[in-house]
Amino acid sequence: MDFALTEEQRLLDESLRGYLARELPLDRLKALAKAGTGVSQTHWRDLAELGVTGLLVPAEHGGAGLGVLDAAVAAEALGHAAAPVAFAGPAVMAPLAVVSMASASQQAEWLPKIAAGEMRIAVAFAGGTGQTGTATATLTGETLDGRIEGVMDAAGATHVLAIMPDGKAALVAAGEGGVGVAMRPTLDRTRPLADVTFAGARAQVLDASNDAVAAARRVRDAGRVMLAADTLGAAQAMLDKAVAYAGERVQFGRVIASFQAIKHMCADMATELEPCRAMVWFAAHAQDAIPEEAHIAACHTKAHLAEAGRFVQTKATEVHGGMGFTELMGLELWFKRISRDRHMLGGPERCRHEAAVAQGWITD
Amino acid sequence: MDFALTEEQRLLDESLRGYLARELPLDRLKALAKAGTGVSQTHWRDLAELGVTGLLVPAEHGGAGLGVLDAAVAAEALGHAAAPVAFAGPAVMAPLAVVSMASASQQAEWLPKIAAGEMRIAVAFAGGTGQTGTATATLTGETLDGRIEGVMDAAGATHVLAIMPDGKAALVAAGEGGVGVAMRPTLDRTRPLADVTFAGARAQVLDASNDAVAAARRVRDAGRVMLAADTLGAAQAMLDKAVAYAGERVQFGRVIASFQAIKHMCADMATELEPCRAMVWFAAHAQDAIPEEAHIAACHTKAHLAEAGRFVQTKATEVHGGMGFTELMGLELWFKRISRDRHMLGGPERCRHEAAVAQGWITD
Amino acid sequence: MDLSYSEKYRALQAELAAFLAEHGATSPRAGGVRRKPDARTLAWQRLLVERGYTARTVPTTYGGFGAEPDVMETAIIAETLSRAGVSPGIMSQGISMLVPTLLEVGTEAQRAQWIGPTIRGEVIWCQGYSEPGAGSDLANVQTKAVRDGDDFVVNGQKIWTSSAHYADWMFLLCRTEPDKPKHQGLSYLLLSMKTPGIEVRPLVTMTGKATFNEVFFTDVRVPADQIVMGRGDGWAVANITLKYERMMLGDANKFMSRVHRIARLMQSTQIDGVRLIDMPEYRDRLLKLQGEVMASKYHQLRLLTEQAKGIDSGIRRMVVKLYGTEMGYRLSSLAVDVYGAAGLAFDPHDDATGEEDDDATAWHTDHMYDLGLIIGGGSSQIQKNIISERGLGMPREPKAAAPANKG
Amino acid sequence: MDLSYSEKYRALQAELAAFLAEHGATSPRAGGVRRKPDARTLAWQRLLVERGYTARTVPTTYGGFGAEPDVMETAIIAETLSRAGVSPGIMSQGISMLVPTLLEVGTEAQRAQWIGPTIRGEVIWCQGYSEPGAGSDLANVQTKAVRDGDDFVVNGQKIWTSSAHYADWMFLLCRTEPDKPKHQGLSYLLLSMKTPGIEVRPLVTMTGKATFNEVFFTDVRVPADQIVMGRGDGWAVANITLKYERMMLGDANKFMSRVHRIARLMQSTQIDGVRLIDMPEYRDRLLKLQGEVMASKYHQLRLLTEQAKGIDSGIRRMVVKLYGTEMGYRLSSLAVDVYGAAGLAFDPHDDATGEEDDDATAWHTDHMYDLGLIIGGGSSQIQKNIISERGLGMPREPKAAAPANKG
Repeated sequence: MDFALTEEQRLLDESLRGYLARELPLDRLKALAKAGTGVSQTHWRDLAELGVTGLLVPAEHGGAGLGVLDAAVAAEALGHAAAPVAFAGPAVMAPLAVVSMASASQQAEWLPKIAAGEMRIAVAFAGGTGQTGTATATLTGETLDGRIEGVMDAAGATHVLAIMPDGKAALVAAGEGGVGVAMRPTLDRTRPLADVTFAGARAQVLDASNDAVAAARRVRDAGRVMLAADTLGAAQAMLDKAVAYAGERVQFGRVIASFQAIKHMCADMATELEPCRAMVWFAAHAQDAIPEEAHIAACHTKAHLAEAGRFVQTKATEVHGGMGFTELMGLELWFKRISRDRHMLGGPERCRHEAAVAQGWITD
Repeated sequence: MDFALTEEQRLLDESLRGYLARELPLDRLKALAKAGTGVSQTHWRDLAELGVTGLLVPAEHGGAGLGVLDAAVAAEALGHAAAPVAFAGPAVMAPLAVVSMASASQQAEWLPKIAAGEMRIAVAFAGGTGQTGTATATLTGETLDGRIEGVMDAAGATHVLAIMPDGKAALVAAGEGGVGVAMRPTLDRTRPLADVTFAGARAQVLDASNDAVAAARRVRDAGRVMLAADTLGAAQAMLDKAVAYAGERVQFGRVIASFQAIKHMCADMATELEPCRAMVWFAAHAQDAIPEEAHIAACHTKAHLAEAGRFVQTKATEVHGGMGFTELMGLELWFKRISRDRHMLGGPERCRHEAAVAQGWITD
Repeated sequence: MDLSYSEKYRALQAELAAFLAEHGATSPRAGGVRRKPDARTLAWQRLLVERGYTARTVPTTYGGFGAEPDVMETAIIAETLSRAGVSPGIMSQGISMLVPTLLEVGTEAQRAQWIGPTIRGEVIWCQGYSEPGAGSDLANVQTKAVRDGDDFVVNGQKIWTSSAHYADWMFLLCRTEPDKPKHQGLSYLLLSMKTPGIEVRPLVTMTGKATFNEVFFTDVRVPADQIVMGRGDGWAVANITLKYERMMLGDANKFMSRVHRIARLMQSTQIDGVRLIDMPEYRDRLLKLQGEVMASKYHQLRLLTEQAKGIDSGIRRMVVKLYGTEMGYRLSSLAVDVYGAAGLAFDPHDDATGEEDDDATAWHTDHMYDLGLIIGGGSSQIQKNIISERGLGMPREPKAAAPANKG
Repeated sequence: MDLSYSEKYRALQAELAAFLAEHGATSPRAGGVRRKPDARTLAWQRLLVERGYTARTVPTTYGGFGAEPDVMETAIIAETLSRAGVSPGIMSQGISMLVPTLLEVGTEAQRAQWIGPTIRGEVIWCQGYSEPGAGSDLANVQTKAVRDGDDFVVNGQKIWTSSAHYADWMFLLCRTEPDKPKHQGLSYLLLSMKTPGIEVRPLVTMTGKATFNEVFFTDVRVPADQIVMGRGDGWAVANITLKYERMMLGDANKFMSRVHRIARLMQSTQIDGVRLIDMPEYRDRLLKLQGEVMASKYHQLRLLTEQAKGIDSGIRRMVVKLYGTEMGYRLSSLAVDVYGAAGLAFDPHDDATGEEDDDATAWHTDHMYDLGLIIGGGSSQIQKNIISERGLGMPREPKAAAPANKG
């Protein structure tokens, strides 16, 4: 028994954080956010070179063949840097979906491109995530119709993978006729959402799974764990910044970090966050290693991190005082990232509800 | 428009607090609680002489003919002193029930005795309060059968008034055959609860109201407001004690009241409590003056005070440190009083649920 | 306790109905966008002042309606106007903060000169309080005003100055007595924003809107008689103003309307076919908040009654800002949670354009702005110091022995 | 990350099954009532030590089982014993606090003399730390120990001393160097509770139980070699002990079982015919808490792994007591709310009698005791000071300039 990251995972974390520290200074990040065009092409390419896009792609298809925990380590690092890149969709849910749902030939065709970052697949669920907004689609033969709102990672995506309530999945090319990807202005300007419409779109169907519904749920659960890890990183960053700012800011002739009220706010944040990391690690590990606990862990971790994130995004901003309320320090980018993660793939209330159902406490 | 207590109400408050300060010193209160026999006969007689038992009895029947707000003022004072006496039942719900449900002759017979404190009526609802525990009774002609658990104010009661789901009420003498009043050990040893059983008990039926269900609800709502007022007084007392103790207790070479953490805990309690008083006043006033808002106000006030009470009973004990955890200062008596009030006539969750129904947000 | 509707209140309601029938159509859009009032807004404001539907208790000598304070009347007017969907009039720092301050401590001349134009919306004020080094520690204001002949000469910088980009005048807290202890060295000046030497730079907040500004003063000359009370009295005057600001921030009517907006939203929003109002995980949060809002509403009625009677509300007044801003943030947090993913389509318009934000964007803006309100105007931490020290009589923070550079 | 069940773990499970089949019936009632262990309890304890089901990692030389630290094994043993409903062995301050302290800083002689009898339950210890004037400010301990010949002579008073009324020995924090600064003037002594001059008075808490005591010392002679580390090292030793106490207080397994007990309670409790588990106003509170408990459970596994590897967990360890005790209080608060009115039949039995409390009474007792845990062993306020100062590197509270008598 060893409840810890491996040396490799620590190295992945370090290298990724090192890259982001070098290549995503605050002014760069703020400029990207101001543009509001969403994800950064450069950083995506770099991440592909670093192998981040291929973490979950099996080695025989040109990936690293790693697991969800490795992806969670990356997600936390990206969240800590508020990196303006898609990850949960094209680098996690997409490869997992292809591996578990696609035919051998489809896998052979797509997985290498996913690993290389050439195929950037946004994953869209036709209902059942607990998200508000329209999310319906029907697959007739190889024709896809419907509308799914609030889709992550569609900016710069080459494809959209629509996952049906019955677990069947349909891959459409973003450029194709009958596929409309309408980017919308989004609270988190570093990762805008899209409303996707399908009107008789030609789709490639993924139906190789022998338990499609379970497979689809595993894909969504992995996505939820990534969102939790992203929130963990972003919240940790906000706490770090709050402690640093409090150590500089002087009021009443003292650095405010010397006031018990400020110290206890920071202590409360740390107390809330520290156990979250182990929870995220376990939930991620369970996705690969402990199937019987994977779903409940994913629901609870998504919900718990959303609540911890709400607490930290609030208190860390308060510690920054007026400075935290302006754009000047860019703190708002982390604040909005946490708000966005909270509502993707189901808010905490719905995730807890699912956890209750999964434990047989209630029937849905 | 004048949102304030009248001079008479202030005098009632002062005289009652003055009496309790004189006649219920801490050692006396602790002794009464230790005995655990519940209510104090002496204090009940004194309150009757002070006119507290007749506040709500019409003047023509020998009472003061005052309103629910006056009763709330008294309830807060009793809560502040953790007075070991019954009040919500025999002095509030009982007279209100008799006035609204009993025949003229019954009123003429009972109300003077209620005012004089000779008739001490415990009010027991056969379901519908939101309390846990068994609460069922059936009235056949003048015969009452059933079992109602967790009844307030039954200690020393001369009668029990059982209120049926249909709003009919049945008065039985506590001594009579077929009436079992089993006092049980109770968290709040100053006001123990009883389990009451009726086995073919001879009852006097109150069925003069032309809208019995509404009348019964008004009786219960008034009871809820009394519990809220009692909690307000008890919580205010705990805050007062916490501030006083923090001003005496020295740690790290300073009175702990000079630590920002302690100061802010007390500020949080005060901020929670101050608005509660106006809420209790309004809810009480509405019972007599604003029928259309009376029910919602009673539900919300009972619920809100239960939550505010939980917060204050916790934080005030924390400020007292180890001393608050012992019996030495008697703080536990106020803690337990607040816990008890929370669960009587429906906990906050059920009261809020009723408020939602009353606003047509949901159907029960 | 008397909340009953007397004849006089029924008469007021009838009067309002008639007024709305006659003039309602001329009202500008309700809901205050932060920009200089246009002709329509000014005309409406003048009407309201004339009828006493705003600045009702301001003495007639100063251009007000001169009514006795009556909480019920105020409530009736506010409710009727809002139900009719017309504007309740201009909400500005000048009207809600400077006017009551001048009525309390201004000279006869100052009242005569400023109150009328201010309540009519002809003069817009901004508040020159906070500085980069003087936020929570407001008394640490460093902006200097040096007496030179008949003028004060002002140099320094202010921050968080809302509406400075279109305000006509500013009430300014500055240091005139550098040798005195910090609380006794301040003065409270009134100056025109058109005075040479003033530079205003917009400050964009996390909401994406430039509702605040930095204001820089370089040798700005202010006539010496434009001071409220005397030299060194600035701290006292500023605290009077803040008292009114904090009352304003706790306004319960705003919160009650939020509760009902959220309830409607929960009835119209569904997740996988279930209405959120039918999910107690959401609903019970709203009900908890409704209870808090009710408490603050009746608390406010109590305070207004005490105010009308000239009773010092003490700690009851001190808790209002903390209670209201924390509750407001929880309300807007719930609203954005109810909107959920569908509400993340955040598309703010700058107030200056006058275009309206969609409802979800407005809620997210409120969610962030409410956090700003917790921070600004004396943060929650400062409020708790005030409540515990002035309200509960607990000891002040002992003087720090630790150096400022590193505790 | 490796949570997999290897062969060795399956073997341990089989071994446990066999053990339970053979000896399970001889176990005393599970659930620690606070009184001196009886013969049955001692026999069971000896069995557990022998098999390594308690004190598993204590070296054999000191009477332990000498196993390598293995979190999984510990977890398997705890789960199996609790599922079987047998006692997991004696939970005492001696075993969970003094033994690891002696292993860390005790002399060879002290380990040899005390660890064996302590883990076998033959010697019961109590903790002499808090004093009326030294609660949160533990370093302010005033109980004096003056060297006189080969003895220390102890005079003073302790409070909050649990199990002092039946303990055999005490580990005592006292002042031996009155001239040194307060943190350097303390020593950590071991003394027999049978020593003349010790008086124990029970202290009844709000739970109605006398689980704590006041202990008075009058010229109590303690041989000078019964000191852990040296004179003036008391503060260091005490903090080592507290480290283990705070780990113990955050034990997540206890909380997880509470979650399931409450879930069962919600399934069996009804209000007006509706099960509480079907009322999300209650259920969602439980689910929120289950999430917190899960976080603390995996956090604990991480800490145990780090402990086994000799890694200093730093802030991760510091948050455990605060997180655990606050969460525990919320759990018992929910439980008493679920019981509601029916649960107010509070009828506590004194632990000494060994009679069991009914479940509702047990929850109310926990609810109050949990509040005691928030207060004791370094209150939540003290924990936050530790976390912010030692964990986050924030400045210490500046020295007070205010006098003690009135801030």
